[in-house]
Amino acid sequence: MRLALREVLLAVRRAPLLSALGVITIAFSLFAFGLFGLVAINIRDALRQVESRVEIRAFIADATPIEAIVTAVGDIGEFPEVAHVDYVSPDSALARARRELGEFADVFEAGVLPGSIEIRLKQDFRDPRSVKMIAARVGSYSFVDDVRYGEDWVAKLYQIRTIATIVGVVLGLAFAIVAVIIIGTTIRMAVLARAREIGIMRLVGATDAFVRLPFLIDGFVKGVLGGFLALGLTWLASSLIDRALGFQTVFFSTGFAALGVLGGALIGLAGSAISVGRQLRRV
Amino acid sequence: MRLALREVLLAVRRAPLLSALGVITIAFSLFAFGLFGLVAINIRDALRQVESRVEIRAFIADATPIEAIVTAVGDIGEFPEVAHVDYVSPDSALARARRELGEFADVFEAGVLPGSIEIRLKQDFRDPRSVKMIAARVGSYSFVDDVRYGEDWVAKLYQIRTIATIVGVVLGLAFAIVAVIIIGTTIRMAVLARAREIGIMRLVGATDAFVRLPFLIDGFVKGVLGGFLALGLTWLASSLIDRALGFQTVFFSTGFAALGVLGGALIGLAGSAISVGRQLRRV
Amino acid sequence: MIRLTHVTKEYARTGRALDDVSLHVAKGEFVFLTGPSGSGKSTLLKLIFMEERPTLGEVRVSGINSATLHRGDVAQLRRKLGVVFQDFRLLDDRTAHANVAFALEVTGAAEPSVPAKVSRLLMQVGLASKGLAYPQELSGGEQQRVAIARALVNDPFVLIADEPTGNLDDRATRGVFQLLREINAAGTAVVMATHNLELLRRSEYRTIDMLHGRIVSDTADPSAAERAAARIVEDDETARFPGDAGPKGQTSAAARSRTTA
Amino acid sequence: MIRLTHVTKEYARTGRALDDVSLHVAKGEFVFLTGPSGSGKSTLLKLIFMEERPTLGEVRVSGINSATLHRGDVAQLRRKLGVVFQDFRLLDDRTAHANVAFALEVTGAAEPSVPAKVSRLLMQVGLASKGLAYPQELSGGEQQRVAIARALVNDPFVLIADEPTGNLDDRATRGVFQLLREINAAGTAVVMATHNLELLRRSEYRTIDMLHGRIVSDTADPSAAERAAARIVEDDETARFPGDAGPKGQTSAAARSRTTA
Ligand SMILES: Nc1ncnc2c1ncn2[C@@H]1O[C@H](COP(=O)(O)OP(=O)(O)OP(=O)(O)O)[C@@H](O)[C@H]1O
Ligand SMILES: Nc1ncnc2c1ncn2[C@@H]1O[C@H](COP(=O)(O)OP(=O)(O)OP(=O)(O)O)[C@@H](O)[C@H]1O
Ligand SMILES: [Mg+2]
Ligand SMILES: [Mg+2]
Repeated sequence: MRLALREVLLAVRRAPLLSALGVITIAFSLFAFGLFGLVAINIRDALRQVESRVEIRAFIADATPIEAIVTAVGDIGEFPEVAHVDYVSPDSALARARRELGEFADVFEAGVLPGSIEIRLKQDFRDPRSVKMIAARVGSYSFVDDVRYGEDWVAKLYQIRTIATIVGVVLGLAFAIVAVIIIGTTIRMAVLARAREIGIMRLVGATDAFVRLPFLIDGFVKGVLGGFLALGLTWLASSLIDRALGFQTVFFSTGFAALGVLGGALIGLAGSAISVGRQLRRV
Repeated sequence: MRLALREVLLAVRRAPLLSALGVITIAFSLFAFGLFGLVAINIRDALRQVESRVEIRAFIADATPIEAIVTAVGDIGEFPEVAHVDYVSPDSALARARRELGEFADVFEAGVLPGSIEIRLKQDFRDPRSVKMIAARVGSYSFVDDVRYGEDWVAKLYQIRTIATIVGVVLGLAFAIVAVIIIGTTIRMAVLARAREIGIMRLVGATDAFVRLPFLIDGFVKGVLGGFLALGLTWLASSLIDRALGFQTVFFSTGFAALGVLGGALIGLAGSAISVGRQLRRV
Repeated sequence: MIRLTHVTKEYARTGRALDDVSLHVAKGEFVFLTGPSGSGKSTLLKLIFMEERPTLGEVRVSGINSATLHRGDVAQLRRKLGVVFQDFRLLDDRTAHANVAFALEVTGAAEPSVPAKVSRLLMQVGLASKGLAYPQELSGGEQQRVAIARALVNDPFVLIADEPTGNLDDRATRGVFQLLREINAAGTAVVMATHNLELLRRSEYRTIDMLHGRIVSDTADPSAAERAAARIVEDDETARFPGDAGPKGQTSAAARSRTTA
Repeated sequence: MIRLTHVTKEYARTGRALDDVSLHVAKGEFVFLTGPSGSGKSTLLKLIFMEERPTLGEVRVSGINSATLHRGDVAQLRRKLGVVFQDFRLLDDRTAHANVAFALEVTGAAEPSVPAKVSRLLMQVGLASKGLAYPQELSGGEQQRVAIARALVNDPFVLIADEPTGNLDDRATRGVFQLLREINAAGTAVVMATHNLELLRRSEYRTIDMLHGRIVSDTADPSAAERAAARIVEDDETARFPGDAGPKGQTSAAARSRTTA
């Protein structure tokens, strides 16, 4: 082991530039990966926020007594699927419409809006089927004029999330493959460049394991260094983007970041293991 | 020259895997570049479409005679900055509001909307300053109640475009640098791996140019091949995304694609030129 | 110890390098291998340390058989052999000292003992002052002596030396030869390919003379010469092996030198 | 033609390889360079084909001066020189034929004439049948002969040969030496470093003997020996050059061999 570590040091001293470039290449690959991962988790996060606003709105007939409404709100709050119920009076509905619609505020100069009950659903019940079922149940109250729950909107939301997930996974995998190819190539070139040396080591009695170990350690160390560098770069990019966009994006959790570095190390190790194994049989 | 071409063939035959991997690396770099370029031009395109909807709306007092309005529309149409003028009657305004606001359509059950003149501006006059000026001019008609042109909206649009451009350029440059590093490294490793050979060539009287030429041709050819491969990959990715999103995204024009391939060739050439030059002085 | 039985080695592009060679080297023996350039000396040695495998026949070295060889066996075998390669094969990125030490380290030798042993060997080959130089910084003869030191450092039971004095002056040659005799006296078998006829003439060791991939004379087995001569005349017409070393059937240089001496 | 004036070559890690060497080789001369391993023969030759530059002094070869040398000059000079390197230095990824052809092609020789000339030279060194083999597929001596053919292919005006027969048997050595004599007779100067004392004894060519980076005898300039001997005795105490080649002040092997012959 001590011998193997010395071999790694020798490898670095022998070609410091090449080693540094190897680490940078790994870092850039993981950085690209991280950037896309960040975009993906931010899209997911944004979607979750939008999604949490999925609501069912029951418009209430004009002359309904307030007690009936309060009772209904209490009942609906007990539904296991419901996260939150709210009564919106006609006045506050108008105020909110003005606020939310911004540019179109002038439209409501003289408008009158009906009161409504707004229902938010729990995370697990936001799929189109559940929403439809609950809407039907709410619609059965006699004083409810109309139930709206944006059938299209819910469906579209899910479609976007699916697409985002697919695109994220596909791009992520593509970049992972690129990273493996680059790491593998780096090590393969190192092995090729040292083919003569390896041949000599064999001729004086070095076992395959002895010859392989320094390359594996090399790949591992480079993977770890590359992982940390990529983490730094990603963090930098993310905070630059935050500053540019003016709001706080989500960053990886510590555990996930550690997983990323470990993943880098494993990629480095795997890349070198495959490469070295294949090359050694030839040299 | 014939000799140099033979040297390139020798280089490829000597290390076919390494050469292929070099091309693939270049292709992947340019592919990443192309993908971001595609996202960038699609964002630009989408922005342009949204931008072309920048309009000034002049609300017309209730009792204005239709002739005055027609005259005004004619006048405004003559303004050099104006691309298109439209009169929207109160009835069609209500119809459109219902259509456009979708979910909030219930709001307008009993609404009354004023008539308006809608003005679209030419490409070059959509910046906040010009919009403001023209809005003021339109507002000077006596029968115009109010002029709205979404000051915030125009400003925000430009801000988004600026950010998109900056992000695009920064990411593009980052990837170009990665590409140059990878190409340079590939060639540098090839030179290092052939240091002994190059030394021998020198010792039997080969000039620097003679030694350098094959590497340059090598870099150039790899760049071109990588460029074409990247173009194919980008096109594939773009049509896959089209199919997934269900609409037609914009692709590079032929001229731009050719420029991309040429750019790849130049990157390859530059990468090898720098690398070879630096290494030759050492070998 | 070392036994080759009807070994033929055929290369795809250059043809037959060894042609039905049988040979036995006993424990502690000293054997010279001579013959013109291209006659198969190096190929024979490569078969002994298992860098090449025979096309036909069988090579046995200290219980390891070329026919039933595992990858791991080779490393084990080589740790017990010492090899001086014709082209030295030093590790370019290590000093002379580190090159010699490396051969000891792969055997798992106790680290504290390594430097002293390496230094002693470098001194014996006359390179005490060059331990910290890299191979490129050494003259041809100095590199050759590093290779010799490396071959001896792990106390091999067989020493294989391919032209170990080609780049040495007379005095250094005699020094190296003396070293080989000493380790042979201590029980190590030595197989040495050489073009140095003076060494052959001066010593009384067993000498094997090769030509066109065949053993044409063996001082330990005088009948080999006649057998070989008969065979060569017999297939002179059909032999495809290039005649670089002169007209077929001619007695080789070493054989002649012994005749005239 | 070739003139070294007070040339000293100092390496950072190994010290002084050449120490105040002055030498003149005339057009068409044949010069042997001898001396023990590490005495500076290869270094002197490297200075002549400008692989190394002197630390002090000046090397002039056919009008090109080491002190005022441009990068482009070196390539031009080397096209007119032929060099046989001690370690061969063949291109591993080319056949023997292509290796020889390469040296001709870099000079911009008319392509149609190349193959015939290359084949003729390979025949002259006895490798007619090995033209299509790669260096790794050749024996040590065969590689050495490819290197010799390459050095001769562009009709050099000076041939520099560093131990060109170290891996050759007696017969091949005589063949190569005969070849060198012939091209020398045709007007090419030859500078050849060798340990082969038999060659020296048999021929009457000028012989320069080196020790510790100095010329200790020169048959064309008998006074050099006394001067050198005086100098060596004089700074025996302060000399830092390692004494691998034996005790200081000792006459070298080649000088002795001539004395006893
Ligand atoms: N790896 C190889 N591939 C193909 N042919 C080879 C290989 N090694 C040797 N040969 C051929 O086999 C023949 C014998 O080569 P070998 O190296 O055994 O000769 P040798 O007796 O050692 O000669 P020398 O005295 O010149 O070193 C040569 O003709 C050579 O061309
Ligand atoms: N590139 C180099 N860097 C440092 N030292 C060197 C270099 N080349 C040679 N030397 C040193 O210079 C001295 C003379 O070396 P040189 O190769 O000239 O000897 P030589 O006479 O050719 O010996 P041999 O007969 O063994 O080939 C040696 O001691 C060697 O260690
Ligand atoms: Mg040999
Ligand atoms: Mg030398």
